[in-house]
Amino acid sequence: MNTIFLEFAVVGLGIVLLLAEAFVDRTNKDYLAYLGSAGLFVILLLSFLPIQGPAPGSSDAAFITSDILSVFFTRFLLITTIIVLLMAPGFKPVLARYLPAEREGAGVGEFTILPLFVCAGLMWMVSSIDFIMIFVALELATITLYVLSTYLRQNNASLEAGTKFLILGALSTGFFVYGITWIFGVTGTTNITALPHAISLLPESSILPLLLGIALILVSLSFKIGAFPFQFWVPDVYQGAPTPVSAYLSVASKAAGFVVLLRLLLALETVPVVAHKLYAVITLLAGVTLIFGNLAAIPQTNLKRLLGYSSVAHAGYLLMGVASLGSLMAIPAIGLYFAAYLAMTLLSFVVLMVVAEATGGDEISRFNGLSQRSPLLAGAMLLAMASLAGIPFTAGFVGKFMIFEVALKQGHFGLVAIGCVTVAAGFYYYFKVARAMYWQQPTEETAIPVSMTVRILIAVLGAGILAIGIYPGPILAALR
Amino acid sequence: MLLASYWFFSTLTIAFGATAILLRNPVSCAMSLAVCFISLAALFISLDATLIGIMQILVYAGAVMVLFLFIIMLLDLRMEKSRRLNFGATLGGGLVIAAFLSMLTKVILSDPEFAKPLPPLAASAPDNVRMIGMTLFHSYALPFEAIGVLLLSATVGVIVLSRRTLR
Amino acid sequence: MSPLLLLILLPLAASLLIMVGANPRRTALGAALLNLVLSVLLFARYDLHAGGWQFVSEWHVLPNLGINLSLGADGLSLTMLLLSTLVTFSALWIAPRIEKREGLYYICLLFISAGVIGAFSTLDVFFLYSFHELALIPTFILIGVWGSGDRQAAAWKATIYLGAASFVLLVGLIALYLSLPSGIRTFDLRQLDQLAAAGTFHPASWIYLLLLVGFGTLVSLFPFHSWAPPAYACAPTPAAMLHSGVLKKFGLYGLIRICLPLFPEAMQQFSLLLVLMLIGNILYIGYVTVAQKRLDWTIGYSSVMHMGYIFLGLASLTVIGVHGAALLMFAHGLSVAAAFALCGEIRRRTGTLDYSELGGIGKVTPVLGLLFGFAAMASVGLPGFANFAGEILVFFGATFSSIYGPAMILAVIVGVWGVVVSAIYMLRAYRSVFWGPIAARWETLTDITPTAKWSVILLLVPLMIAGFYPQFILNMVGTIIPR
Amino acid sequence: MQLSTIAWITLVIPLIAAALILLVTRANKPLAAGLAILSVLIAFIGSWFIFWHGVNADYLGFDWINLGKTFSIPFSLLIDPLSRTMFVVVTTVALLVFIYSIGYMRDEEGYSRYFAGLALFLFSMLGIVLANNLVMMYIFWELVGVSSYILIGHFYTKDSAADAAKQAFIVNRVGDFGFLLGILLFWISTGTFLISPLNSSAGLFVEHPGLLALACVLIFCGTVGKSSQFPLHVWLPNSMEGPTPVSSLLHAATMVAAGVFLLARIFPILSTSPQACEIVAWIGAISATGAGFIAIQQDDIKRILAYSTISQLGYMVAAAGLAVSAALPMFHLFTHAFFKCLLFLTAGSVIVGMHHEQNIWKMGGLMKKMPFTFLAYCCGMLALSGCPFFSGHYSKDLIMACSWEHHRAIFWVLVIGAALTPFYMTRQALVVFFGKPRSEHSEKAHESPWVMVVPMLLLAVPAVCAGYPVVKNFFFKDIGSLAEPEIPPYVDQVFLAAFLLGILGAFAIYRNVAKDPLRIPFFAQRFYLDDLYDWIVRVIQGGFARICSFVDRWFIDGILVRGSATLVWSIGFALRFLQLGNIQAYAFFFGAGVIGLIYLILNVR
Amino acid sequence: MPTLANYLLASGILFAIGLGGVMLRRSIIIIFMGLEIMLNAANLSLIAFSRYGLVDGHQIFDAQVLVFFIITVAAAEVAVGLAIIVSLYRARQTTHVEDIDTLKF
Repeated sequence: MNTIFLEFAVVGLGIVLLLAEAFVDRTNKDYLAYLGSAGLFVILLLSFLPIQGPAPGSSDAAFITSDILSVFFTRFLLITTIIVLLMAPGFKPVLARYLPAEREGAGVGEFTILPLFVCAGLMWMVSSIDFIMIFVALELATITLYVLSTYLRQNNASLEAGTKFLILGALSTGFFVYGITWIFGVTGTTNITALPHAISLLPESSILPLLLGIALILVSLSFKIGAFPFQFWVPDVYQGAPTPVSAYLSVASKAAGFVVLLRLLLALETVPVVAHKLYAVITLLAGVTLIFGNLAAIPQTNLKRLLGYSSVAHAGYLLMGVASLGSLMAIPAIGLYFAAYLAMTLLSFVVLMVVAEATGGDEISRFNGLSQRSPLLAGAMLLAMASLAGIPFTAGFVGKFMIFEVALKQGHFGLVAIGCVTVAAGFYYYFKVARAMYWQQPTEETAIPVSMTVRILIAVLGAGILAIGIYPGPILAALR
Repeated sequence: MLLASYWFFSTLTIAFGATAILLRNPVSCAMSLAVCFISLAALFISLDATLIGIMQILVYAGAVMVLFLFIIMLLDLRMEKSRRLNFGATLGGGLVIAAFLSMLTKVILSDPEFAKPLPPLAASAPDNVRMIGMTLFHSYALPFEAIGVLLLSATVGVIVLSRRTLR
Repeated sequence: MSPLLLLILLPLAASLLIMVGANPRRTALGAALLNLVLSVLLFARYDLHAGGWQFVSEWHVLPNLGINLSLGADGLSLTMLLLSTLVTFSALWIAPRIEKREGLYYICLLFISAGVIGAFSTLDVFFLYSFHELALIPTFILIGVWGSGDRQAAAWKATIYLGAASFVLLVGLIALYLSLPSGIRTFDLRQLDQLAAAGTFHPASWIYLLLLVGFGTLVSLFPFHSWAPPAYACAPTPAAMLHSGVLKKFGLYGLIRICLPLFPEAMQQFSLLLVLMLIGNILYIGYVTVAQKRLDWTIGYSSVMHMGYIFLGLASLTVIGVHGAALLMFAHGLSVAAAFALCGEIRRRTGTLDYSELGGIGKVTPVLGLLFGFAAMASVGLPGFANFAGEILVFFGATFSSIYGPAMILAVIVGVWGVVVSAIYMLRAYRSVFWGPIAARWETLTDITPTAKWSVILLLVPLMIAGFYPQFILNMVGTIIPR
Repeated sequence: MQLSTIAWITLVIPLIAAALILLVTRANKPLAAGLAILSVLIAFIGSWFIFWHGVNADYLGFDWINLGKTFSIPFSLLIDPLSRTMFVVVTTVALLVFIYSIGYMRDEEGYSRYFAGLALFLFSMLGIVLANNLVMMYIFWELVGVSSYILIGHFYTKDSAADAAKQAFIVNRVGDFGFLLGILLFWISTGTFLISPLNSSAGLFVEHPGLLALACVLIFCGTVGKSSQFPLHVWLPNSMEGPTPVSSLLHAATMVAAGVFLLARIFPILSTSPQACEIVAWIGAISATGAGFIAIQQDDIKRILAYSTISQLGYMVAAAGLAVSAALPMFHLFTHAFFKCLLFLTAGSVIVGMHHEQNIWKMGGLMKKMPFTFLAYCCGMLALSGCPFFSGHYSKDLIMACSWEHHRAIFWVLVIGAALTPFYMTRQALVVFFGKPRSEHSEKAHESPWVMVVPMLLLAVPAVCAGYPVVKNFFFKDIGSLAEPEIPPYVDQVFLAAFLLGILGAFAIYRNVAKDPLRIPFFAQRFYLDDLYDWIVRVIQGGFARICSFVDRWFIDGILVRGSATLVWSIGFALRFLQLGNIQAYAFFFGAGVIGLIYLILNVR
Repeated sequence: MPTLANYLLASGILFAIGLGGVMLRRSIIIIFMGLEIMLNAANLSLIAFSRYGLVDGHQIFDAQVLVFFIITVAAAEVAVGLAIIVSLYRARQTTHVEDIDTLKF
């Protein structure tokens, strides 16, 4: 099967659901979420059929590839989207509160459907090998995400988050475009796979402009993945955006950014003059990102914001892996880390969403005594936090283990040392949540109701964390 | 001739670009921006990118600028309140811009390739519009389709965001 | 099914049952008892003549990374397993009535138990590490929720400290793994040992330092000890018992398993460093213990101090010393668990452990006093308890290696003096709590309950058996030596 | 039954009794006492049986620790003349003390605990006596320490008793510090700690006399602690807080005797090191005389006896230091065991009669009220003082003679001690038994029950005649030479003169006085040594501990641990203020980041 | 004849002006204008590259297609962006960046 079919299937699903939303007269829009995730699930299953890239020589072949990286992350994005879609029904009350709706359920449908387009964009992004395609796919995802972040338009935080995301995102787009321009100007191509050859033909003097282009691309990718000093939007947007959108941002859009970064690096690896400069810079980025993300997270009191900082921190660990690309295991390690990251981050966002709805806020103090109000939610959150902190037998641990392994193998001793300090910091801020849930007394004793969808989500994600933590083999194998 | 047009339009572009971000009245800004974009279109055309130049005028100077002006009017934005000038920020911003420009200049001047004169177009220069069309619909079919999705998604988004009440 | 896997899974299964609503105490106790019986059986069934790893079973996890869940036990692991199940059962048995969230309490304890059992029964360094970390969160919860005193600060400190240290350890282990030639990289202890024995594997000595700091912190090696006393003092009794009695031995176990065979040169090279650190443990911490004014802190610090002896045995790098260290691990585990158990009993009765407030309660709680006397004397290193046998072996081992340098001579002298120091603080503790005139408000104290009594006796009896006839442990430990 | 079996049974039976009493018969007083006495009776019979057989053997028991060829610690019994003699002394004295205890402890609390402790004590002592190696000896040595701790602290609700027990244990441990180091040093130098090979290993030290001396002195530290020699003697007087039979057992045949026995055990190797012997002799002499001086100013009936014990132990240690024969100190130990035990039993009898009043100045005129006690006391007192025809005279005389022969300075120091002993004993006798009753209790005093009197009278016999040549030859002929050295006759006369001087001086000063006419604070305050030690413990050790604690709390935990945590936290706290919330600030940082990144990429390496 | 460097410099200055607008102006609308200037600056470079980097005397039309895409995307971005600004204004009656800094630290 042609890989392009998958993306178009997602787009088609989105259009079908849009039509359904428009023409089916139901106030309860939950069915859209279930339909959407069921459709995505089917697409996910389809992705396990034998997949070829576009036929060589066809026009698409210049843009799209179906290597293991793209296949892996396509599935990754599909799974993320399924879970985010399933979060939507739980988020209905918040939407109802902050949308100027004429009748019940207004706006819920679009909120459920737009992620599908984001998904399609990100899927294109992870399989494209051409800057132009990447640009278009990236903008498809990003612009839709601007909308989703601002979705609660009567909520100041959401508006603020959307505005910040918009301005900074557009700024980053500017740099991206400018970077493509320079690379194109120097090499005459926008195709990543063609880059090494094109560079090899370049005279010595043209390296500087090329490097400028690469630096600008790196800027915008750093923005996308939330690496210091381009991470500033991350905590603010995560805190303000609707919870499922924050979850989506932190998992899917970060992953897509990393895939592009990986592709660029893998292509340039054969060009030593560029590659070693890039590695040096990425090593540095990894170090400062680790420090900023982890240390600045320490004093946080708002869980959503904390997860934003944590997302920056994990970008740091992932960058550690990227900086170690020289090792054969680096890409499997990064993939594993992402798989882990998906499970643990989404699980914490799911629990956060339920608890925030039940207690009226997403500060850590709202979690006080959660273990007495809902042992299930508390246990799930504890598992997620343990995994984020990197406790063995959870996915987060094997992820960190592999990352540290490849980093050590590549001799990044400084990064590893920073990693140790920041892991300790991580223990502190993740365990702050555990403390609230288990040590503190709840302000009210009533049990928190948990819907069946959420229960299933928790069960699946929790099982995922443990499964990856105990038996990570298949995921590593998928990327080798 | 080309040199003169280069100097004229580029000066115009830069000057109006600068006024667009320096003036206090949003409407003046928007108008300056429109002039900036139009002169940019002229630059495009002088570089033999006729279609793009025309699109630039249509889409940018036309649609986009109208949208800007429309919003400025809609929101009734007046003169930016003359808040206290943040000296530190201005200085910092200026420094960043200066550094950026200096590095850019260094890069541009470092490559002798960039100093070469304008090469002549082949005698049988194909039709600009036709070639872009060919490229776009033949080679770039996939991005083009993706852009279609982008526009759809943006449309939905804009509707959701700007309807007074949702149905 | 592998008996060792069963040993690990039983507590986990029990905690699952508790999660779905089984009676927490009975389920937990049942699982612990089964485990105890099972480990005694394994201990007895181990074939001493054959030696080596027995009850081996293996599941592939990441075979091409050399990571497999392989379980197996030799004499040393079985000894530690016996210790773990003994202390677990005793700790669960002595646990007081919990009013709220009883299930969580027992689940946490069972997780700690499963973790240590797993750590002691795996043949894979990766899982060795992983199982140990299983205790981190339960400890955090136990101390924070059911602890006493400044429990939150203590829980924080212990968790962060141990978490950070274990990452240092992890880095060391990965570095060790990477220093193998690619292609035969493995985390399997058996293969590592073979490589080391063949003399083809010489990891860099800085890796040893990482491991020493990592393992050392888990064992509260000076100066990485300051998490331990507050954590033990503040932890609820069963947690303190499990943590100080069993979990802490993990670091030593790791040193014996990994550093001794793989880093003989490095251990030689940095022996001065280790000796200085362990002198800090014995002498300096010994005197810090003397200055303590509360019973729980005294025992907490004393447990830190006694680690110095075990390190001395390891640092001696002699067969005698390592035997002594292993025996001492077993002995200290039992004795400190008993001490914390009784300490908890006292706190439950009086609400205080301050020496200035206590005194003379031996008059009204004679059995408690007697048992505490046994525990105290064990900790002091009195003959008849396994602690003495271990210490004396350690001294002989260290003396044997003292011909290599003055540092070891100093260590021996300090070590022997430490025996005096431990007598000073332990007898002072005993005298301040149980002896002297009794204050009027303690006249009505009740003596120890039969449950608590028997759970402490359960710890003391093996301790004394091993004290009278240490050979049955030493024979087991001896199976690790053939190299 | 084989002899080895008998020896093992004899050794273990008190332990079994102790365990049974502890586990089974806590509530049943007669059964507890019965078990204890039965065990000691068996031990008594067994020891005499073995002694009678006169075998010399090394009964291999089992390897307590066995690490293959490299190392093993055996548990075996060494039966030789020395241990055989000591064996019977210990069991005999113990039997009498056990029986006496029935009466003495009748109304006390913790009756069963007391007998369990006694049995454990006996077990430990027998272990020391029979051990064939130093490690085994050390093991029982420690057990003796803990048994004494239990017994001295018997009245643990009294602060003084609790403190005394603690002090006894810790001071003993200080001595054991040296003992263990000595064992280790011997082991590393000779490769063995078995007594017989060790004693014949002198040849290994020919090149290193200093090492030998050091090892011997370290072992001797054990003796200093256990036998309460200067400077570790302070615990012994304080240990009088225990029940009097305990003191009697402690001071006669067990505990303190163990130290001297240890010296006798390693005598062959010790005697090859002149330097070590010199130190041993001087420590002994100093203790002998110093304790005598302190004793003359004590008011507590038991404390006087305690200091006299230190003094007499000093004689034995000094005798060992003379390097003449292992029998020399053992002989004095032998006679001393009987008369000192007797003296304590009589003191106990007096104390019971006086309703636990121990100050001699509250007594007086007890001769008539407690005639049997007085009679027994006289025997003990005269024997201790060295009165001719009493046992003490013979052993002490022999020591004096040997010291004259081998070490003149020690001789003169011991002579002073020899004068002090009769002085303070006579003082005690005069104040306690003569004159008028000086308190209500002494007026109402009464003779003790038969169960106490009979052991006293039985002990009086050996106290008188244990020194006679017949007895001496019977018990000591195999241990070593006890021949009187060739000395001028005036040496004996000096010794006798010292004895007379002591007695007459005491008569002159203490006849019919109501309170002490002598006031020598320096002696009364025990040379201020107790205060000095108190100061050392409180200020030096306590200070050091507090400094360590301070460092641990504020430097290691405060600065290093919490400090670095706080540092990280503060960095995080500061870093988050980069997150200003203002879009323009973000854009500025973004721009700056771009500049930085471009700069880096263009210029890195 | 203007060289490629001339065009690149002009485009660079324009880009810097746009960046300056984003960094220095406080009105979100103007900031947005700055962003548009940046995109256009990139377009200028692209066109210049396409004109100067002839292949067989033909312009490289890929670059012009990219410009086409950029213009389209920019239009969509402006639409969405202005919609967001309108929503913001409706809710907060402000378009000043200094008024929207509640999410911080």
